[in-house]
Amino acid sequence: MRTDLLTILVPVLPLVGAIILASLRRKLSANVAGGLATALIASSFVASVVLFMGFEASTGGRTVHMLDWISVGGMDIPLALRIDALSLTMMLIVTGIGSLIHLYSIGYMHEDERAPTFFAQLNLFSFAMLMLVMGSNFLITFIGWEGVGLCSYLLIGFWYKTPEYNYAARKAFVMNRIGDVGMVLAMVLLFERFGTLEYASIMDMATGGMNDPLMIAATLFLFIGATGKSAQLPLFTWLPDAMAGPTPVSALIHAATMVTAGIFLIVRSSVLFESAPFTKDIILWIGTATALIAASIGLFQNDIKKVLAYSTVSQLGYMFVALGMGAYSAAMFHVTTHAFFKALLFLGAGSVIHALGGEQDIRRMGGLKGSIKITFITFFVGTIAISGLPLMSGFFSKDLIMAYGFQHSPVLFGLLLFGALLTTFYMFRLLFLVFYGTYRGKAHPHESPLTMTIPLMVLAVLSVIGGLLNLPHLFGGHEPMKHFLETAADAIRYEHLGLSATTEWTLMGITTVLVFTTIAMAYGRFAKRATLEGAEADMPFLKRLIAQRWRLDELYAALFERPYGWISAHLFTTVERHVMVPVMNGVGAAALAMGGVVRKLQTGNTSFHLLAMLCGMIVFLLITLMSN
Amino acid sequence: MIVALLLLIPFITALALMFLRPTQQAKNVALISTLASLGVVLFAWSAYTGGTVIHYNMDWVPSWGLRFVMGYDGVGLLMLILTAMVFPFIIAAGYGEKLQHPSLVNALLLFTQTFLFGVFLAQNTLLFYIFYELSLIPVFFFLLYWGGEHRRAITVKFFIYTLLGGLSLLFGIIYCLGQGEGFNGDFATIGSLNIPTSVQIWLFWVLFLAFAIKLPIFPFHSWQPDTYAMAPLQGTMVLGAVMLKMGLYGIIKIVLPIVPQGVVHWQETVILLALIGAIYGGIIAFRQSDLKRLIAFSSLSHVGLLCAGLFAWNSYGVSGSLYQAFAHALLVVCMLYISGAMKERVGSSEMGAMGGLKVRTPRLAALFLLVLANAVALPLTQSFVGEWLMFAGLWQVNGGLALAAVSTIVLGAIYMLFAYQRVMLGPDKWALEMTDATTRDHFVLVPLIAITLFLGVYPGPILELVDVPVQQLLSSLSLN
Amino acid sequence: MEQGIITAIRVVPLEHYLVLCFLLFSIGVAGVVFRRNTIIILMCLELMFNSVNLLLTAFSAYHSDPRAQVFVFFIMLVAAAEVTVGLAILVMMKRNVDSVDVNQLNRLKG
Amino acid sequence: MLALFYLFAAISVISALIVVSARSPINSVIALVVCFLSIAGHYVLLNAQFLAMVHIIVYTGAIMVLFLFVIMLLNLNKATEPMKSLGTRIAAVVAGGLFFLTLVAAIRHGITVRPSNEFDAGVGLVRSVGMSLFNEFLLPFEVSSVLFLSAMVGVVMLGKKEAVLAASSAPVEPLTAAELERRKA
Repeated sequence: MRTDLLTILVPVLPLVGAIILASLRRKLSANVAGGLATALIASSFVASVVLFMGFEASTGGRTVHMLDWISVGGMDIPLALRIDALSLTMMLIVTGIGSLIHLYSIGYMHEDERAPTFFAQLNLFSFAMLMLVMGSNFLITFIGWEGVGLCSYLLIGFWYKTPEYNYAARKAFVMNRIGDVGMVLAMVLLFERFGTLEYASIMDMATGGMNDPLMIAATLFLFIGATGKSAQLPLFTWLPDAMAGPTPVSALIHAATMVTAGIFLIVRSSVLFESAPFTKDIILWIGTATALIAASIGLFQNDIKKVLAYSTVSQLGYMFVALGMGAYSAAMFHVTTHAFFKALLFLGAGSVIHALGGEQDIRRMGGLKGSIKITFITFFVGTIAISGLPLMSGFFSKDLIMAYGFQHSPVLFGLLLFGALLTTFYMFRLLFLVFYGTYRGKAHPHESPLTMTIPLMVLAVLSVIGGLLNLPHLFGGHEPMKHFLETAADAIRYEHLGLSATTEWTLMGITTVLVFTTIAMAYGRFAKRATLEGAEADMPFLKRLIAQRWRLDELYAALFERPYGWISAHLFTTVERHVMVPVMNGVGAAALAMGGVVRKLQTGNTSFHLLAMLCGMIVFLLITLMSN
Repeated sequence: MIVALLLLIPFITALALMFLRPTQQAKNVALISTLASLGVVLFAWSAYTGGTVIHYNMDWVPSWGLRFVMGYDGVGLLMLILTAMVFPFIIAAGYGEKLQHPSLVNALLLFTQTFLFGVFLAQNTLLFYIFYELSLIPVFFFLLYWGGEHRRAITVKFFIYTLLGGLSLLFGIIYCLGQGEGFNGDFATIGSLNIPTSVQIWLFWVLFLAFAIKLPIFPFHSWQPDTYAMAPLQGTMVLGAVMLKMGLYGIIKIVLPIVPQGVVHWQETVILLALIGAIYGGIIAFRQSDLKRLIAFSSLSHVGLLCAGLFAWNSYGVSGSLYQAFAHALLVVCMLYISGAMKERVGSSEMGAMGGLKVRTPRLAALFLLVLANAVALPLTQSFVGEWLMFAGLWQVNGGLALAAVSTIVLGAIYMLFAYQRVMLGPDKWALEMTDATTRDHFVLVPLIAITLFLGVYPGPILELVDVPVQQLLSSLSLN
Repeated sequence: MEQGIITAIRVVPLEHYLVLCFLLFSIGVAGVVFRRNTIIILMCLELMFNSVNLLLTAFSAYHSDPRAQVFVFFIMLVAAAEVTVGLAILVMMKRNVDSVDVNQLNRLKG
Repeated sequence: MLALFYLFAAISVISALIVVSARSPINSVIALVVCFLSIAGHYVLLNAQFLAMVHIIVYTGAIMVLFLFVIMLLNLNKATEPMKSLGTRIAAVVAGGLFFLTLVAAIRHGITVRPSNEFDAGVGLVRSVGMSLFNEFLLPFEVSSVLFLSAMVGVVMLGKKEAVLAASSAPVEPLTAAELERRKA
């Protein structure tokens, strides 16, 4: 009973915070609001930790029933939460990193007059995200799924006075919604098939039957949902634009938590995916393509947050590759480590931006390592973590995926390795351009306050040691995370990395050597730079194409946005105005015309009317006569 | 007693307002009257235990065997709750309108309420028809005398078009009355009418046309945008929130029981038309510059979905549709109220003239956002429950149709967010001081939003109400 | 004499009365349509009234039911009222348009 | 007795035809009086003595005199009435004839009337009509007085209105020719 209450408190605390802050947003100061929000999410974290401590993995999991939600006909969907290894993992990430980012935001947002609103929305996001990961059935997850979408919309457009930000917010929401169509259809289909949406029941029933068309359809729809939320091809273009929001938002929503919802969902329904290898193949290749395309774009970005955004998309691609190969625990592992180091990087970037008074263009940075030391060190840690330098958290998680890739096919390994090198290159390019060389900007850099640097330091530590969570046998560990997650998702039990130790060492060796070479290359090109290459117009074609993000935004604009506006306008001016309305007017015109005909009979001549009446009487009499 | 009260409270108040003309107190009197009606309905709800409650059953036209039967079942009660619940807010919305002769305006609104109650209380087809057409009369005068630009032409168009449907319905009803032995149009015996399938196939359209125009379904919708845009705010609210629900109710109470085979025969056609309307309305709404016209097209979109869900004719579809009808009524009132509130402040409902209003009216913006969440059917709002049930119902009919239906959630997001952006967001360009949400705005919007959220989290009370009647209806259909 | 009258009821078949009344009625109807003088039209109306009265009386006599005759009495009352009003209208019409031609009254033209 | 019936019938039909066809309204009125007298004869034949008397008093005595008054008052006794077009007249005659034929055809096939078994020749006497009128139909009888009252008021109003109007526009002038034309148009 006590744990039930605790479970319910985990999502409810941030919700309460959101409601309080939203209603008192004009009375609270930024610091009080931030403190309250942080305290609440931190309490959630504490509750999660308590739950985690008290959790016995062997039981599989518990469902906490809160309320009957939709119950009609044969449908019975309760508002219920599920506590198992998977949701606990996500809860810890969400509340833990969430708390740090809340704390960070106190410093970052203290000058903004709408800080209380910001914290309310941040708390609301935490609530939605917790609902997403804790839901005991698809529909509860969908509550969170849409909730985080809404919060993402609100937070991207937080500075609503700038039209471009609003556009970015709208774009994010709409693209997410396109994915949601898939999600809804998947839920409808699963409900039709299983008569319930409870994860536990579906996973029990779904075993058997390979390549059932219905399952393929359901999993594909789920995957479409995941592509929207987790920014995969073809729906990833919203994520870089989403950097319009305040940086803590980018860190929390668009790096650490929300964007991993798609991966969470697929792991949640891993049993379904196991019975649909076709879908898994599609996931694999879309993940690979996303990882490479996003990484390539990252090479040429000049906005510090945009680089990180494309890096996020690319890393998410890696996670999908893992899912596509059925390496669910590897994906979750990467989700976790990525949450650490990407949150760190974003917060670091935020600290840089804060230090430079809002400057985001790396062409006007440089040489900052002296002036903002803590930021530099932590950012450096983040960079080496994401690049997968040995013994960093990113090293373990990414290598695990690449090892699975090699097992799948060496070509895939090659592609993944190439992607990893690209990652290393653009991350170090970023690092060198921002912190090395000479300062090219005008503002006076100053180190951020303690509320901002503490989260950085904590995250830096986590980025370093995060690998321990799932230390492979090769390094003397026994993959604790994998075994923990097994209790929640059966499919993980069947994951098996069948490579010999030699092969693994060799692969690691190759990777490490190449990564160091890449770093050296990047150092040579960027570390001493005082200026940066010129306009895009001077670049060769391919380079320009990549620098312009493969012109995907333009493509979508030409293919969808503008035609949609055109259709909308013309449906109204042409179809509605010239077809529908005239048809309706036709009814009136017909009535008028008929009236015009009948009107002529109304001569007003009394004797004519009398005669007509007489004729009518005769006719009626005759009819009566005939019918007798 | 309940029936008599529901009909008499608004009717007598309306008469009093009409003859006494208390200009100053008219709105207060009307508000008290609607609140009293709401109280009566809530009492009826609390006392309702299931089945059909008949309050009056007496001879009406003995030579034709017609009887005067008044009462309600779960579905009727839902509609009564809906009507009673939105009317106080509609009256309250009038406090901001500066219309001439407020006592007459409120009298007309209360007359409308009386007849709407009559529609949902009638348990006889002909009685239903009479109230159905009666309810049009006060609205007609309201639109004709208090409407905006081109009110005469648009009102007459609307009237002719709706009456055309009504005529067709009357013909159908009379045809049916002439058919069965001993059939007198009572809802209780309506299912016993055994009309040959070949007849049902054309009779379906005769009966359905009236409701298709009222709702409106796709090719019959073109009266709607102009009328919504032209009508005074309260008129649009009545039309959008309650009057179109009469169409839904009529389909359930009349079309389905009389021509079940016809319904089965035309099911996919109607769903298809409805969904075309839903998508068509959703697409057009995106580029509308007038907020009220946008709401009209969004309503077309929502209603298309409603009708599609209804015509799934399974328990999810019908329950969802009814639930959504309730949600839609609240939603329309909220949206229109906000458009009115914006017009009050900016002076026009053109969105081109707005923008950046959030700076001046942050509370109103927040309320708008909550309404928007309901409009795009975010989970934990009322609309989501309805839409989810409808999607589940439609899937059982046809996967492709379900896909089309689900795609409307994207269209909804596109036009609603764009509208929100055009009205509220963007740089502050307003030199003048503007009042933020007033007490009146709170009085209207906050309770409505609260109901919306409450019923989104806990839809049980409403779903329970419709569950049993819907099951009965569907089981009687499968018997045929 | 009384005896003779009573036998008359028996001697003359009811059909004769029917035909006679129809004939009178039809003449009245034709007259209404035929003439343009409003006063003649009014007279034709009286003729039609009387044909109906006669018919009612005939039925009354054959059925031995005095109530029909009461109705005839009432019809006479109504006819008297109608004639006064009708003639008043006629006078008005003469004053206003200086004619009793019914074709002058075409204000009902749609 | 049958002969008497035929005589009255012939008189009434011929006089009715004269009513319709006479050019001068005075002649029509005279013919109508004759027609009504013959109908009174029919009443006598049917032993409806009360009705016969009332008929003569009300119709011949009151109504027809009223007609005569009006004709004289308005000076209508000249045969100035323009005839209707030939087509209308033919149509009228044909329609009237058709109407008659239809009615006759109706009774040919439809109505069969048998005299009642309990034959009572005294129904038309004042006594029995009076009993019926003042027992069964007392209320309608009383109400009919209201009808008369209202008719009277109506007539007075109709007659008076013009006077009021005339009084308001001080010198009562006859309508000008142009005004007449306008009104006729």
